[in-house]
Amino acid sequence: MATAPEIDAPANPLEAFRTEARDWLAANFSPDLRGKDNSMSAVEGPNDDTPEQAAWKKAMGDKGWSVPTWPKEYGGGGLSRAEARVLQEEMAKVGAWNPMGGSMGVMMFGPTLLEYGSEEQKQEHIPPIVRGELRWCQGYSEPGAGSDLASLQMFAEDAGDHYIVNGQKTWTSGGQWADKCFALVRTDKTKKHEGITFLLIDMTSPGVEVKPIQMISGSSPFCETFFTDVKVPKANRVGPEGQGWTIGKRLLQHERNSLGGGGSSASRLFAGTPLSALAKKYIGVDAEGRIADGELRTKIIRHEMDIRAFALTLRRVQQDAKSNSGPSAATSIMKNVGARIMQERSELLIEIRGMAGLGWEGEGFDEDALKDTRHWLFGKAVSIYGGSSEIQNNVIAKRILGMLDHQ
Amino acid sequence: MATAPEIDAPANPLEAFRTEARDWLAANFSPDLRGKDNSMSAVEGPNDDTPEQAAWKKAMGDKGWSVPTWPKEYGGGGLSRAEARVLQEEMAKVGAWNPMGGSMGVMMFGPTLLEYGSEEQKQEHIPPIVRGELRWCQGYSEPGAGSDLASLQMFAEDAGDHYIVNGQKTWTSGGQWADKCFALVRTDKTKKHEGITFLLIDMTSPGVEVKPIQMISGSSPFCETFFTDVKVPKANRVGPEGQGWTIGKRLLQHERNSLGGGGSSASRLFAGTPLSALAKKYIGVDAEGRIADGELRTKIIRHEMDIRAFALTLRRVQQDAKSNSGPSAATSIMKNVGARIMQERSELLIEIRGMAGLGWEGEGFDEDALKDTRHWLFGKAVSIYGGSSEIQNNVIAKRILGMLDHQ
Amino acid sequence: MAVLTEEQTMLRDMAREWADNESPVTAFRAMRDGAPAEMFASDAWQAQAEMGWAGILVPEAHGGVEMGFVSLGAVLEQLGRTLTATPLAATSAATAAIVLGGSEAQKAAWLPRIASGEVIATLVIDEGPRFAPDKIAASVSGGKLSGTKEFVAEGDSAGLFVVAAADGLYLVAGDDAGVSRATRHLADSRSHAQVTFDGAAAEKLAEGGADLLTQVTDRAAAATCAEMLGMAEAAFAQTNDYLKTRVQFGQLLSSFQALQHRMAKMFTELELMRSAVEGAFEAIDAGRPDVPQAVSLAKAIAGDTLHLVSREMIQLHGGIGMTDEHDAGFYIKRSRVLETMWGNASWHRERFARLGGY
Amino acid sequence: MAVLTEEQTMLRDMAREWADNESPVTAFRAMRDGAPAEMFASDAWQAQAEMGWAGILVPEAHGGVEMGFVSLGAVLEQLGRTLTATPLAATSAATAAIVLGGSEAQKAAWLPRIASGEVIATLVIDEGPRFAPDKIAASVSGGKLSGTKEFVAEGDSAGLFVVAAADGLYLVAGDDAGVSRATRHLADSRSHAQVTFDGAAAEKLAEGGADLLTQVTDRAAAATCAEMLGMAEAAFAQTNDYLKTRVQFGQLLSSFQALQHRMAKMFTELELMRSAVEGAFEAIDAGRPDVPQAVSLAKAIAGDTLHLVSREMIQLHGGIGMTDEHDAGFYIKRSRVLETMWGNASWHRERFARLGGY
Repeated sequence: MATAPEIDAPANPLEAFRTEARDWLAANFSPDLRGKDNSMSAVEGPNDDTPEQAAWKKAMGDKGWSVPTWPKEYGGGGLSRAEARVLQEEMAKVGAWNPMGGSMGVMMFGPTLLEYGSEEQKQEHIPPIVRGELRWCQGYSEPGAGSDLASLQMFAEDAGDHYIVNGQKTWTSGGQWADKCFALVRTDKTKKHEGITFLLIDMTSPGVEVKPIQMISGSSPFCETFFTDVKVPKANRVGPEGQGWTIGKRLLQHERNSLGGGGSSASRLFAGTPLSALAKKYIGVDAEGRIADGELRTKIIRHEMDIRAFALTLRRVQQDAKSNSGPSAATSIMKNVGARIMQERSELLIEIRGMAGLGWEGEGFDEDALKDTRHWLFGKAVSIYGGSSEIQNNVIAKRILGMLDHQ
Repeated sequence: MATAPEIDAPANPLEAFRTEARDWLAANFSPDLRGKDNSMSAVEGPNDDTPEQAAWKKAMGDKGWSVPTWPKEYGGGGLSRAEARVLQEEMAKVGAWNPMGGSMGVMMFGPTLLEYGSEEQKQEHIPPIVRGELRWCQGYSEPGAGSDLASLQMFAEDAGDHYIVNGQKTWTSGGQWADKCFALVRTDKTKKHEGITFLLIDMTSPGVEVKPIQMISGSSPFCETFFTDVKVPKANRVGPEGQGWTIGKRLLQHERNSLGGGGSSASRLFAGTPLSALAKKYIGVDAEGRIADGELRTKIIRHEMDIRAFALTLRRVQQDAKSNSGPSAATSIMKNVGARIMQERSELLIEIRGMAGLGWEGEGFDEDALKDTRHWLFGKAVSIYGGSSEIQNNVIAKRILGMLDHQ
Repeated sequence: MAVLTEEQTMLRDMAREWADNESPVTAFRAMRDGAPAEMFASDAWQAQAEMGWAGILVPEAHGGVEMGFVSLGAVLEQLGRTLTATPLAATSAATAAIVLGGSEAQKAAWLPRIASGEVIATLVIDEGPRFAPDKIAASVSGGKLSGTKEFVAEGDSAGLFVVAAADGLYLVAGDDAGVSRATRHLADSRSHAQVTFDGAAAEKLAEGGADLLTQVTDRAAAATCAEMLGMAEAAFAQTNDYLKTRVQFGQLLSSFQALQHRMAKMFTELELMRSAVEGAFEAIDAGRPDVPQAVSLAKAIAGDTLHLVSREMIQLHGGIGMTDEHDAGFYIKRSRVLETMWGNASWHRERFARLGGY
Repeated sequence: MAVLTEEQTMLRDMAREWADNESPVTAFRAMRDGAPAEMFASDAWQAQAEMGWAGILVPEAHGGVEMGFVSLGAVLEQLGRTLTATPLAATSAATAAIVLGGSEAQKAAWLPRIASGEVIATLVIDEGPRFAPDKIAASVSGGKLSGTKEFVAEGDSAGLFVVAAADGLYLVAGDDAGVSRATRHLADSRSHAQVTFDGAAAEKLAEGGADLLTQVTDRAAAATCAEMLGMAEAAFAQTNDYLKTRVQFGQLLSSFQALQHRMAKMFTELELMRSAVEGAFEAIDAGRPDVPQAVSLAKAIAGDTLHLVSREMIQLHGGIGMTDEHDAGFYIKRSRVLETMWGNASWHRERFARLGGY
């Protein structure tokens, strides 16, 4: 990757960059914005930026620091990994967030396109992702193709310079707000994996219909998406026909890394009120200052230990990656452990709060507790999407442990 | 089954029988024998009866009360189930035991032969079982046929009026002390289940060699048994050739019932020092009188609850059997739950006693604790033999839950 | 199943049939979507009253059938299977209190109206979000009860409250001027309310002895266990059915051995749960001294098992189980509420050990 | 693996190779069957001393290599894999005590002899069968130590005891006339002894501050965790290998999905265990203030995970794992001893919570 040589030049280049980042943040991130992070709205719903938020977003997009390590030629920040860490540290100090940080384009599609896209496709699609101008959604799962994704049926028929696409996708995150969709489609019904092609579909095309799915948590972040005779130019095919499975799997790796191991999700686990403090508040303590419900206390200890061991494992994975020994075996467990910790935390919150932890809406509940109820339910998806825990265990058994296929 | 009509005749026949049983016990079981139960030696090693123990054994054998519900015509007690329960109660009151109670003949082989044996075979083999004169061992498992028993290879070649048997058995319980062996052998190599035949083999036959297996617990209750050109008369075949699998499976049912659900094993779980008392002794209590190690205390509570739920399930199974609704679904879980309770108890004993719970031999340990160490190790077999926990789970999934074969 | 009398068997079978046909989960969904003020299915409650279920614990002399807890449990289990939303469990808990602790006059005044379905009753103990029968601040002075109670089941519609005050249990009529209610919307879409008593006229339940409160809350917990048993059974059965229809990787999910073993282990826990729950009913009906142990055993195991089954129901259904369109969400939401009510598994394990002296 | 220096990597690789080639499990079996009075493999200990391992914690000035706990852990882990029976862990724990708490004179007197392998040392704390550093009755009066200590690791052969008395840690020479030993045969066939001090000459370790005892027992626990990590790794790997060779129902056991998922979950726990254990070594070498938390995290997770893996090793091997001829029994027996030493999982979870103020 082409890093910026003029930044690497000084004797202590990282400290020079730190000064640069600090100055730039001082000039562009107003202290008033602190605590007003609305970046998740990029994922969870339509944008509703204040003028100040919009200005901050534009500044980050123009600078390319929304994707600090992406190449400058496509609008990225062109920073080294070390510089990107410095930037993150400096942003954390002033409470600045990455307005594009959680988007599908940044997390999943962009990295994949940088690897597999043509020069024209990169020039066309990467800059709007960097600046957060367009939203992407993922057209992978179908009603009959969940864990067994490669059994997907949505068909793209060759019609000369374009394809005619027919079929249905489901679990399309943010489909109702998306401008574009990266989709896996079938171009050959006689092969399973080799019959799959990676297409970019404009969501405003005639024949695209989107229907939000209501979840048990009450929210509707996903959609069913129906495609009827949708025209997709061949220029919007990434890679050759029949190579979509390889590209699509690579994208899933980016997804998995962001779900399980992302630095942000680990730090989120440490954020917020510790369960022990909450338990003391709700349950009280015994004569020795211990949470009065001994069994619950033990569960909280185990949970806290699980978090620490997870964080240490995350560090180990990062060290292994840094020392160029490639992804370690530990990587494979991250998604399952991350999911278990997240779900366990939600269940423990209910056990601590009792009935007050089961509020749905209306009077009589803490706002935090109401959020946690929804989060408890929505969080059950973490062990289902992006490769279920069962699929992860299959992968660990087969790829890491070398156990045979059971068929 | 032919019950004794003269006992059923009085107005309150069970109470009449109770009187009879009590009188007979008073006459035959000396109070001095109390606490000198050596019945397990019938399973675990060579007999070493005192004259008093031998007399008690003879009395029980002559009376047929070693197998109270077996038909009188073969030396059994001929009692009804209700009477057998009364007998058990009366024996418990005076501390009398069944000298033949744990033997393979009584627990497994006898009931099977009563069902499938010819009249001659029953006349020949049942009375010595009743009187405990001969020991039987089980020739089922082979080195390559454990959980997948039907893949057994020991071959019985047809030689006119007899078979010539060659092969190896393993896990032969008490093989070194046994007089006879009931064995599954292959009489047809072209079929799997239908190629299996049930044979009775004299352990004193030329060509039978027995080699005890030392277990991790230090004891050697099992053997490897080698058969080289062993002659077995066809009169010793139970059932037709090729029907051995059906008979052999039936015998395993008797084994499973005695392992998991037997009244004796359930009552054994309630016997002995409760773990809670032992934990108080080793660990002490807090200001409120609770076992000072809170986490261990919770484990003990869970274990005690598991035992109670198991006992209630056992009662439910018995009630279902009594009400003639046949074996309930609950029956299928008994072996696994029984094994888990037994093994959990052993592990908890170690956790309670610490290093004092890991003694192997010699000075410095309670005698009970030393026994418990061996029991801890030997007990790991409970979830392996008689159909491993994994096999039981397969059976539950397929037969009870109707889930498909995974192949 | 425990050994039931012929009468009990008929009752159970009738309840099962009724729940399957007249009150399937779609009825619960309709109630939730309609969100009536009383937060239960009033037509279903009407039908239950007509079938005499509101009088299962009521003595014949007061218009009931006096069939006991084994019978009540058999019915509530069936209702739990389909998530039937009626005030039968709450009313039964309050009824048990009156039967155990009421004077003849109190019984005569209320039990016939309960048995007929005219009055919905409920048991009112907690003043915080966790079960704490030893922390009652509500007090009675000059026959007037004051205090605020939280998360009262069926509190939106109850016509009679059996209320714990510091010195015992009291009857308070729902229409007393000193009673006010505030709905609490919980995840299970059932009725829970904050109920404030501000000098409400209260009549003490003076019979039943010093441990009346414990006897009553144990019966409330047992009734809850019955509902939990039915829910766990249904959640498990639906999951098992789903695995037999869903194909992935060219195979039915039910053919994957890893799932088979999970299901087998869950089935094992379910069987133990049934034994423990039925054991509690039997202990109550037999008047055994170990009712507290039997109930704590049941509630602890029921809590853990339903927790497991309701989680696995979603996990094994995959994405479809995450949608509101599917019923799995209803089961997990209701599960946590019942796990919490009348003492969660930790609470009951703690009591079980204390009763055992360790 | 934690990030190791080049030197540490060499050390680890050398230890791994040595253990595999020179000290496989057959060596442990031979030691057990031979049952020498010292209850360890003296030739292996000799070899270790020659390779300088006894001096890993010893400062260079006193004849050691002073490489720290990350290095020691890397070596002990390799020894744990093959159940190598030598007094390295015990000696290292005692060495840490002298390095942290000894005067210059004490260090000069003992550390060179330890580093050379001449003296086997051991840490002596408990007076009962469970770890209880807060319950020390042994006392010193006029330089003479008296008290009875239980289950002292390598107590049969130790030439130097680092002994906890009520007021601190003391050095007692093994050949002091006031020392007597009684072998305790535990299931793991290793050396454990009751050691009685009857007015034995004792020299206090006066440096290291008020928490010296905690610092030392934490280091002993960390060393134990290293051995546990190696054992868990080897037990898991052997089980995985076995599943790939054993055929039942016409299929390799490794092809059964239920077993695959159990193995995958165990692998997950093993990875977390490695992170926690290595995290403890790093905390010690970095002199971080949270060494107690890091060690309790490691010992608790190591205890639970090794417990699981050692049980599954037997269960998944089936009958063959139950025989003394197979190595599975060695792993489970040693596992329970190490789980118990220096505080079991419950003990460390309790401490972890107290350190966290809850």
